[in-house]
Amino acid sequence: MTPSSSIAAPGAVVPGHEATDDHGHHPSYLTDGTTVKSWLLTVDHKRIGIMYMVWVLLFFLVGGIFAMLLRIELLTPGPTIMDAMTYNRVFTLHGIVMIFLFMIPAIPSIFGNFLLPLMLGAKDVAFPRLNLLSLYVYLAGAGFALWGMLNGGLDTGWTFYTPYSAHTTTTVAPVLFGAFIIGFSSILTGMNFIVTTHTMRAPGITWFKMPLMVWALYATSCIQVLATPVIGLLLLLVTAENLFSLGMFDVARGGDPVLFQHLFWFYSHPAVYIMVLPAFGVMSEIVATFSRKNIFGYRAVAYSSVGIAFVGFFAWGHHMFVSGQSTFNAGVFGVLSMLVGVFTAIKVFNWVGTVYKGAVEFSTPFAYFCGFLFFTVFGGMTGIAVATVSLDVPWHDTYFVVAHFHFIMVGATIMAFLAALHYWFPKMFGKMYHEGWGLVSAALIILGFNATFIPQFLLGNAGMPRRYYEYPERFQALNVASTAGASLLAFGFIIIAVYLTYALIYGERVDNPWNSKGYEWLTASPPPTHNFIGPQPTYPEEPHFYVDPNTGKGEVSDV
Amino acid sequence: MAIANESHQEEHNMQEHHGAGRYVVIWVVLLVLTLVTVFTGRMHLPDFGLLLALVIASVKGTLVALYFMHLSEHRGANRLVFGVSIVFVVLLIGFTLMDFGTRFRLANPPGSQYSDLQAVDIGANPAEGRTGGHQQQIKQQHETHE
Amino acid sequence: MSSAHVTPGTVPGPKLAAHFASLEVQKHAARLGMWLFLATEILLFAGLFACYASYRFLFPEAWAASSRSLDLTMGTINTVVLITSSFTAAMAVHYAKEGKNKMVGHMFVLTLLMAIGFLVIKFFEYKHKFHIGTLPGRYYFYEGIQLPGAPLYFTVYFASTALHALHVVIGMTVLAFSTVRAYRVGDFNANNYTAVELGSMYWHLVDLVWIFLFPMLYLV
Amino acid sequence: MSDLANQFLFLPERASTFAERVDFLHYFVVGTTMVMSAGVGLAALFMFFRYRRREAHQTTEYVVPDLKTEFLFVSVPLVFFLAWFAIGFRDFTWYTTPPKDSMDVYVMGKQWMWKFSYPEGPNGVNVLHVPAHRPVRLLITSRDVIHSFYVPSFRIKMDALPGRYTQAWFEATKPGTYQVLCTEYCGLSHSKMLAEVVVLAPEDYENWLKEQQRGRLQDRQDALADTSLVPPAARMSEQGQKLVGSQGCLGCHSVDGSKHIGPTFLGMYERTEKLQDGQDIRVDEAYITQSMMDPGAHIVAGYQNVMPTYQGKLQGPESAAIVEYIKSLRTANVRESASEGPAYDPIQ
Repeated sequence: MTPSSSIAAPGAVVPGHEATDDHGHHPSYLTDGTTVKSWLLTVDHKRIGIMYMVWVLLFFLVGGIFAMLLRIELLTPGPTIMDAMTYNRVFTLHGIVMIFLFMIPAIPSIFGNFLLPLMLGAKDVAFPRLNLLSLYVYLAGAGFALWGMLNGGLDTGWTFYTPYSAHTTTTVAPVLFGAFIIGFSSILTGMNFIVTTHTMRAPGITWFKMPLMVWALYATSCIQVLATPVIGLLLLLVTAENLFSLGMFDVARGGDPVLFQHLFWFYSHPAVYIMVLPAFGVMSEIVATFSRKNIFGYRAVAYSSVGIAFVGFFAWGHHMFVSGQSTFNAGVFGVLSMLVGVFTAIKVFNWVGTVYKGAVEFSTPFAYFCGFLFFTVFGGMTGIAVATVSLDVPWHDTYFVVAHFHFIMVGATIMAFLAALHYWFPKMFGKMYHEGWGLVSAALIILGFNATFIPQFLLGNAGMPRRYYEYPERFQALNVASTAGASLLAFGFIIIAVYLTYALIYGERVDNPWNSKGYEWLTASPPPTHNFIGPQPTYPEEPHFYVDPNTGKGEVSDV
Repeated sequence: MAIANESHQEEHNMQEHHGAGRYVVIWVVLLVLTLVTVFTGRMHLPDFGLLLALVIASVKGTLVALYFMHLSEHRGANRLVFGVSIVFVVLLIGFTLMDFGTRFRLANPPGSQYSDLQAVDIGANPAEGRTGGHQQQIKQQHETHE
Repeated sequence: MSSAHVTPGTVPGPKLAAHFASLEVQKHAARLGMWLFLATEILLFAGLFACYASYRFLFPEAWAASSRSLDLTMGTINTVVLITSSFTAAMAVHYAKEGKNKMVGHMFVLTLLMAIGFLVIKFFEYKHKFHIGTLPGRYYFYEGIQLPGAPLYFTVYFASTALHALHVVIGMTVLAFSTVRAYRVGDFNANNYTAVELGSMYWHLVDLVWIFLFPMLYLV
Repeated sequence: MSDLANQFLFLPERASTFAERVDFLHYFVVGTTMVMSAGVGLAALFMFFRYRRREAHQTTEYVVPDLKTEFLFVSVPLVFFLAWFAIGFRDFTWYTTPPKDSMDVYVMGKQWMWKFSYPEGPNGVNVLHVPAHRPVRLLITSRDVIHSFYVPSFRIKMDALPGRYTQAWFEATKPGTYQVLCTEYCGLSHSKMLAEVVVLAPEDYENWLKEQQRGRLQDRQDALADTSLVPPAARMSEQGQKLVGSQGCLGCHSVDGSKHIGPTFLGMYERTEKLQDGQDIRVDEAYITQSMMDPGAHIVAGYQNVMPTYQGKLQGPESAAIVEYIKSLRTANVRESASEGPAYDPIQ
C-alpha cells in the first residue's frame, strides 16, 4: 500500500473536537437525561453500549462463578463439592452463559455499539431503534435461558448433541429457546453494523480508510447475519425433538445425528470468529495507538478479517474428524482449516511489524496486547495442530481442545475485552483509572491464565477427556495446578472490578490520555449525545497517522 | 465522498419506473413454468427429475428476485448480499452431501441407499409387527377394542 | 428514531431521521437492511433444505413414494395462488410509486386474500395427513408406504411447510399494516414507498421459498 | 529421546503403531508451535524495548511493507500448515483404512459401559482382549446416545453412533493393560464409563480364546490346571463376568455403582446393607449365593422383590464364579488388573 495524497494535510483542523477544550460546557451522553427512562428507552448507540456492558459483565460474573465451581470440583479425583448431575449442569451452563450471553455480544455489542458510529463519523447506527430492540431481545433470551437454568438446568453440554439432548430429562427446551431468541439479537446487531458501515461513513472515510476495528466488526457482522439463522433453525428442531419427538434426527427412523453436527458446526465454528474477530480489531487499534504507528500492512489486516470470516465458514468439519464423518470430507475441511490459520498469521506478523520503528508506551492496554499476542500465537497454532487431521484423533474432546479454545476465547477475546475496557474507559466515561493497579492486574491475569490452561494442554496430552466429573488419579496434580491458576485469574478480575469502579467515581478527568489519533478520539470524551458538537470532523488522514507534520508527507519507507 | 456515492448510485438505480406490463409478463412466465414443472414432475423422470425441477425452480426464483424484488435494478451491496447467501446455502448442502456420499458405508443411516444395514424401522405394518414407532397409540386402540 | 430534523413543507416524503445524512442514505439503509434480513431468512430455510437434501440423498425411494402420496393438485393450486399473490404485491409497489394509494390497498387486499386461501388449502392438506397417518417420525402410522425413511420425509415436510406457513402469517401481518396505511393515510408516492417495497420484498421471499419447496416436496 | 519428550509432554505410554505415527507429527507440530510462539514473543519484546517511547507526542515514520514481506508472511505459515496437513491426512487415511487381514471386534457403547464381542463368540463387558502385533478392526456402535471410544495409549478414538457402525483400527505393539475412556458426553456417569484393553502376547491370546470357547464351567477345572497365567480367583471372576452378562444379571444390576432395579454389584461385597425389616446384613458369599437361589429371603431396603430365582439355572461352580466376580468388584479392586487407574468411592 502506498500513502494516498490525502496524507499531505498535516495538522488538519478537527472541528468536532474544539468544544472539548473546556470541559463541562456541553452535555455528554452520560449527563443528557439522567432518569431511568432516559436510559431504558434510549436509542443512543453509546447508552445502549453501556447498558449492554452492565448486563454482559453480569453474565460474565455468572459464567465465571460456574467456572470456579468446576475448577473446585476438579480438585480431587472423586466428588468434591457437588454430585455428578450438578457438575454436568454446571459445565453446560458455564458454556452456554459464556458463549451466548458473554462472548458473542461482548465486544461487538458493547464496544462495537459504542465505537462504530464514532469511528465512522456518524451520529448513530443506521437503525437505532432496532439496536435498542436487540438489547431487549437479548435480555428476553437471557431471561428464558436463566429461567430454564433455575428450573433444573440442562446437562447436554453447550453443543446439544442429539440424541442425548432429545432424550435427557433435564430442562432443555427453555434454554434452547432462550439461545434461539438471543440469535435474533445477534442478527439485529450484525445487520445494523453492516448497513451502518455501508451507508453512514462520513465524507472522507473511504473503505480503506476505515479503522481496522470497523473492518473486524464488519466481518463479524457478516458471520452473525449468515450463520446465526442456521443455529436458530437447529435449536428449534432440537427443541421440537425434545418436546414432541419431531424426529428430524431420530436414529430409529433413519435420522442421522452426524447431520445435526454438520448443521451445528456450520454456525458454531464461524461463531468462534464472531468471538475472536472483534478481538483482533481491538488489538489493531491498540497496537497502533501505543506504538504511535500506522498499522503495518493495513490492507492485509483488513482483507484477512474478511478472509477469516469467509473461509471460517468452510472449516466446520474439523470438529467432526472422529464423529463418523467421511475421510474425504475430513481432508477437505482439514485443508480449509489451514487457510484460517494463514489469515491469522498475517495479522500476527503485521501487528509485530507495526511496532517496528514505532514508539512504544507500555501501559495497561499494551500489557494486554503482549499477553494477547502470545496467547493468539500459541492458541492459534494449537488450533492448527488439532485441525491436523491425524493429531485430532487422540486430542479430540480431551482437555487439549479445552485448553486450545480457552486460549483463543479467554486468551485472545478476554484479553482484548480487558484491553478494550482499559483503552476506551476514558473515551466512555472521561475518567482515568490507576495505571499501577492496571499493570498489576494485567500481570496477574496473564500469569493466572497461563497457570490455568497450560496444565490443561498437558492433561489433554495425557488423555483426560473433557466433561469428566471424576477422573483417574494420575490426572490430579495437573488439575490442582489448573485450579490454582484459575484462582489467580479470578483474583485479577476482582482487582480490576475494584479499581475501575473507583475510577468511575473518583477517577481523574481526562480527554485523550493516550494522544491517540484513532477516529473515535476526534470527539470529546465522553462524547456528546449526537457524537459531534458543531460541524462534523473531516478525515483528511487515515486513522493512526502519527507522522511528523513538519516533514510533510511523512517518511515512507518500505520494508 | 464514498458515502454519497454508494447511496446516490442506489437511488439513481431505483429511479427508473417501468410499466405494469413487465410484471404481467413475469407473472405469466412464472405460471407457465409452474405448469411445465408439474408436467415434467408427473412423468417421474428417473434420475434427473429432481434436477430438472430444481433448475426450473431456480429460473422461477431468479425471475422473482430480479424483477419482483427489483434485484435487476440494484447494484453493489444488495446483490452481493443475495449472491453470498445463495453461495453459502449451496456450500452448506454440498459439503453435507459430500459427507454422506463418501462415508464408511456402515456409518450411514441403516436402510439408506448408502448403507448395507437393515433399517430399524421401515414404516408401519402391524401385520409384520412394525408400527412406525406408533406403538403407544396402537396399543391403546387395542385396549379400547377389547 | 427521533425526528428532530424533519423538513416540513416540501413534497410529502418520509421523515428523515436525525442521524442520517440524507433521505437517499436513509432509503438505501432501509433497503440494504431488508436484503440482509432476507439473507438470514434464506439461511434459516437452508438448514431445512440441508436436512431435505441429505435425507433425499439417502432415501430416494422413500422420498419418491412419499412425495407421490401428497396431493399434487392442491400443491399446484397453492403454487399458482402464491405466485399470483406475489404478482399483486409487486403491482402494489408499482402503484405506490405512482402515488395511487387506493390501488396499493386493493392489491394488498388481493394478496392477503390469496394468502388466506393458501393457508386454507394447506390446512386441508394437513388434515388429510393427520387422517391417513403420514405424520412425522414416531407418529407415522400410514401403511401405504413400507420404505425406510418415509417417516423422515414427513418430518421434513411438516417442519418446512409449517415454518413456511409461519412466514406467510408474518408476511400477512406486515402487509396488513401497509394496507391500512394506504387506505387511511394514503401517503405513498414516488418519494415515499419504502414501507410498501420492503413489505412486498418480504412477501416475494415467502413466494421464493415456496417456489423451491413445491418441486422438492411434491415433484421428486 | 522420545521418552524424554513424552515425559515432558505428559504423553501416555505409546502402545500401537498408530501412536508412533501420531507422536512423530506431534513433536513436529508442538515443537514448531513453541519455537514460533517464542520467536514472535522475543521479536515483540525486542521491539518493545528497542522502540520504546521517548516523548509523549513522538512522531514516527510511515512504514508499509512491500509485497515481498507480505508474501513471506503468507507463504511461510502456509508451507508449514500444508506440510502438517499432508502428513496428518496421510496418517488419518491410514487410520481409517483397516488392513484386509485385520481381526474384527464389535464394540458397543451403552450408558455407561462398553461391551465387546468377537465374531467367533466370546463377549466381554468393559474388558477387551486382543493379541499384540495383529491389526484389530473395531466396529463401534452404541445402544443409546453417542459415546466415543478412546484409548490414550493407542492414540485412537472413534465415536460410537447409535444404530450404525463406525470403524477404527489399531495394532498393539506390546502386551499390557490399557485404559479405555469415553470422550463424548453421554450423561450422568460419563466419567465412569471406563473399560480396558488387555493386550496379550499372540500365544496367550490363543489360550485365552480357547478358554473362552470352551464356554461351560465344567471345563473350568482342567482349564485352571493348565493355566498358570492367572490366579484362580481372577480366572473365576472372569467366568463370572461372562455369566452375569449371559444370565441377564446386568439387566437389573449395574457394575458401575449406579442404582438400577437391583443394587449395584460395585462394592457390594463386604458392604453392610440395610434390609427391609430394618436389620443390617453384611454381604458375604453366603448372602450373595442365597440371593441368587432365593431372592426374596432378604430384600435390601429400597428395592422391590422382583428378582427371579436362579435355582436350577445356575450350577454350583457358576454361582461361585459370579460370587467371585462380585468380590472382584470391591471398590479398591475395581481396576485390579489395570496398570493405573482411579480408586474412587462410588456414589451410594
